[in-house]
Amino acid sequence: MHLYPITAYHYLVLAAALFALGATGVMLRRNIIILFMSIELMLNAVNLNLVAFSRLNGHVVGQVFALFIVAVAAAEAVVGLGILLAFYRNKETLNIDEVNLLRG
Amino acid sequence: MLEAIAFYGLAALILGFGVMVITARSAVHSVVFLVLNFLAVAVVYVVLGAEFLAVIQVLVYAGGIVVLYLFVVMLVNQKRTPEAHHDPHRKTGLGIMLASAVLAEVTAIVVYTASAPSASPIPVSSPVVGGNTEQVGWLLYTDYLIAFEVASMLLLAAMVGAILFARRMD
Amino acid sequence: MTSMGWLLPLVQILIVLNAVLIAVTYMVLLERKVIAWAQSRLGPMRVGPHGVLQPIADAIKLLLKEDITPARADKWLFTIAPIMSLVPALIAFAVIPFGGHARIFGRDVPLFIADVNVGLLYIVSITSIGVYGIILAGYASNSKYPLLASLRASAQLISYEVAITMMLVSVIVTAGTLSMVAIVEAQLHNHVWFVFVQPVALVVLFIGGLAETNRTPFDLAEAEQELTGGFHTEYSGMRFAMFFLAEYANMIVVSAVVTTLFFGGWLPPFPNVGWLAFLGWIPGWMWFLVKCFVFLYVFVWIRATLPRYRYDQLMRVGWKVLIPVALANLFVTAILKVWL
Amino acid sequence: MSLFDTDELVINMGPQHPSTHGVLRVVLRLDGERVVGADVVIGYLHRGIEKLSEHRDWQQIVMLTDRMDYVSAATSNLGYCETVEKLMQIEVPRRARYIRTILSELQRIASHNLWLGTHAMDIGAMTVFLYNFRERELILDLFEEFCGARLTYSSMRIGGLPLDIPSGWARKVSAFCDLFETKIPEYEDLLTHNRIWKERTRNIGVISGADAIAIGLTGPPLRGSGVPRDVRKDEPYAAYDEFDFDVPIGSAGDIYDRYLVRLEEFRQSLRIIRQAIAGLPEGPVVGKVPRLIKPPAGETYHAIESPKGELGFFIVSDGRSNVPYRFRVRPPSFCNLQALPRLIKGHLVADVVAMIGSIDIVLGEVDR
Repeated sequence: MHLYPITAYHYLVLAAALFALGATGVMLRRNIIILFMSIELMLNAVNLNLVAFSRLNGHVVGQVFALFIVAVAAAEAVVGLGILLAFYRNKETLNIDEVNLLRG
Repeated sequence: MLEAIAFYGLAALILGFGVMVITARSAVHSVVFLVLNFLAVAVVYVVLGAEFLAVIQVLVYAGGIVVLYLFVVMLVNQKRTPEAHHDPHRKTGLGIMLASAVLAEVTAIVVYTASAPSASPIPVSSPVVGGNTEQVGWLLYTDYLIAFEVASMLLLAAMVGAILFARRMD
Repeated sequence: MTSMGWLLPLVQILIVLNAVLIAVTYMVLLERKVIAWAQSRLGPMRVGPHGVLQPIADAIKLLLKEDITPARADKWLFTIAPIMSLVPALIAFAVIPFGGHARIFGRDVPLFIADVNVGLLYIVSITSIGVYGIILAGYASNSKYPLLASLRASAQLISYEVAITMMLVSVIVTAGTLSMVAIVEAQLHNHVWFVFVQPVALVVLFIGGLAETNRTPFDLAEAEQELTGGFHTEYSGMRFAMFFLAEYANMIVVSAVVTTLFFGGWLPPFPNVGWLAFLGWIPGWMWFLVKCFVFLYVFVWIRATLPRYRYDQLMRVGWKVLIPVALANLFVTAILKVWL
Repeated sequence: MSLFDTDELVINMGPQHPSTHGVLRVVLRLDGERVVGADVVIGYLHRGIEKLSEHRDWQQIVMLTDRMDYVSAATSNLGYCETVEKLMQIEVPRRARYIRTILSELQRIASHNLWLGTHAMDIGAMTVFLYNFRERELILDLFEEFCGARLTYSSMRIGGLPLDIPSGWARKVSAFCDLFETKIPEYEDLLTHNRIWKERTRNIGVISGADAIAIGLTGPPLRGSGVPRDVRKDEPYAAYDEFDFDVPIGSAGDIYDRYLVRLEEFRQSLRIIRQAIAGLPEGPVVGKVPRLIKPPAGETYHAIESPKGELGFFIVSDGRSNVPYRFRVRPPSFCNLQALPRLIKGHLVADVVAMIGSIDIVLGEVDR
């Protein structure tokens, strides 16, 4: 593992770091919207991985997978934000710690 | 050499914007950094020879999904900031530890695999044959046709679901 | 040789950027003059003969004006919003072919910055970024009219993007390529401008273009009479100038895209007709500019003629007229493409 | 926008706003873009003209009436002068009455020009604005030649006119009529059959005839709702009883009908002016007026049809002092403005400016 020349592994490390960032965000922030955005960061890291692998193998299947992830991310964002809005209307807050309806 | 500069520059941008996303105080600022982050990732895709995916990334992610986030951030007119309330049961330190453990683990795997003698790293500059868009399109509509249709159904369901959730109950 | 290989795109970018900025400032003069003529008055006459130096005076004025940031505004967003508006408008020019190849100093120089194989998609995706500038400007101003305007503008941009993109797909299906240069070449090989193949697409695309650039009759996000100016109400000086530049640069982008897709880009009219061959003496980039100019003129002409739509009517036109038409057009195009 | 449960947004339209035609302030409560409530706040241009008039002698008040509806000063002058004449029972010479009619019809065209220009501008058609100002300019030139002023004319006196028309003036007015007749189609080409214009104005701001009467609308807004009320026809003043003209009425009572009514009034005004020019009698322009105007004790109300609607003056004289005891104006702009909150409820923000435009107010007259 050298700094130069750049290999696919460098991209994998970058993706891992991005994923860890996203994970940190999910664990540290309490604003649900920022939480969602952290999840988007993680999905992006996965995409980056897939594209790097696609490059590594010289095949575009990885990119096709990434496209599907984009579609799923869109669905996730839409439903997630819908739930968030419904939640916000009821409790007037976006704090994840107050999402405790199931706790009783 | 040029590629190294591009890579490290972009990596710095991506991680920098990523850090800003999760640390920004205002959610709107977070959204802006998220856009910038996605744009930088799109450039990485171009470097990796995935032009089509890069354009889709900008079009769908940056131009679509994040706009949705921005709308929601602006429309939920927050009366009190979410960070004000602190749950005493929350274990922040554990969170950081977990995240760094994930990072360390993944990095270790990658580095180990890369330095293992069996894995001969293929330089990224090896050319991809043919046009990228045609290949992706071909695969999407042949081998992954069912997955493609399932994805479109998923989007439809998500759309209906979101409208149901967000609609006023009256 | 390698050093020259590096130099060329840089020089091209420099030339295009400067040309676009000058074109934008003179676009403002053109608009003022044409509208003035439509309204039986003279327009700017004082700065230079017939006001030809007016854009320079305007630019100096805007540069020297005090740049005010409202006290309760979000300063960082307030600063970045005009930039996020202008940059996409300018980098969209990267894939627009102003001409084919020209021989300059004995070298074969392409008259476009880049010919990427996703050119058209690139333009669509780049323009979809422009909406951030508008939303953020409205939000950052911390003022009600700009907020209302930016919500209007972003809803408008997002809904018209759908129709535009679908129409672009029709053209892509016809041409069989996403590259801007290849689309022009396809028109050369088919011996026909695509305006004759896809007239519906042209109309929808142009209407969508009017909406995307916030022009009359879809200028309700900037409706001075309703919203006191729109999302840039609180802006002044240079930052206002950036929004202004972005709007006019977007107009030029729309004209250039329409020219490229439907009117053969740099090709002279009917290049295959023998007795019209003398038109080929005029260089291609001249043809391109002339065609662009015609569309810019139409933009201004429409502004001088039409009243403004209302917000819900605009949405209705977008969703209930343009998108179904675009879908039907795409459907028919695809069927014809497969069976013919 | 109704997807999201947003709070009501209160915005202040005015007093400094490009399309409130002066300093009107409308406090709008919005749900998204829809207006759920509106309060009209007036008074930013109040100068106390009515009270002021009780401290000016009778001739000086003419100047104050200029400043009520400042885009239609001649009709205000006419309304005031006729009221005092009625109070004093002064006979105005026929030539003066003819010229007064010509002036007030020219004024009506100028006022409608200004209205059409700004109204179209509010809806986004900017060219109509400049076309209208082009023609209004010609009328201002005519007024300037007659009385030397272009906005606040003070063009009438109690008992007649300050001076006779200059030579050649009547011919110029005829020339203007011929020219203006060719210009009306230009406005119509840009608006009447324009799809966007129709969509913006049809079925917007509908008010039924009965409602219009109940609110007290007068002028084109009333006639647009199909009520054929026109003071010029019903209670003729000046020389209107000697001319042929029609009172255009609408049917739907929406913005579009009010537009059509005013457009037809252009033509009817031209008709009246032409008849008046053709039959302009010779003679003096001032009747027998005492040197010191001191109307006998009593009160009177007299109304004329200003371009905006019924402009009435109620004047009480105590017969002793040389100032009015009580001076009260029934301004059409003010009364028509009452319809605004009722009109805009449930419509969109963009319609608000269209409706303010369609009822044609001048804040100088609303606030006085």
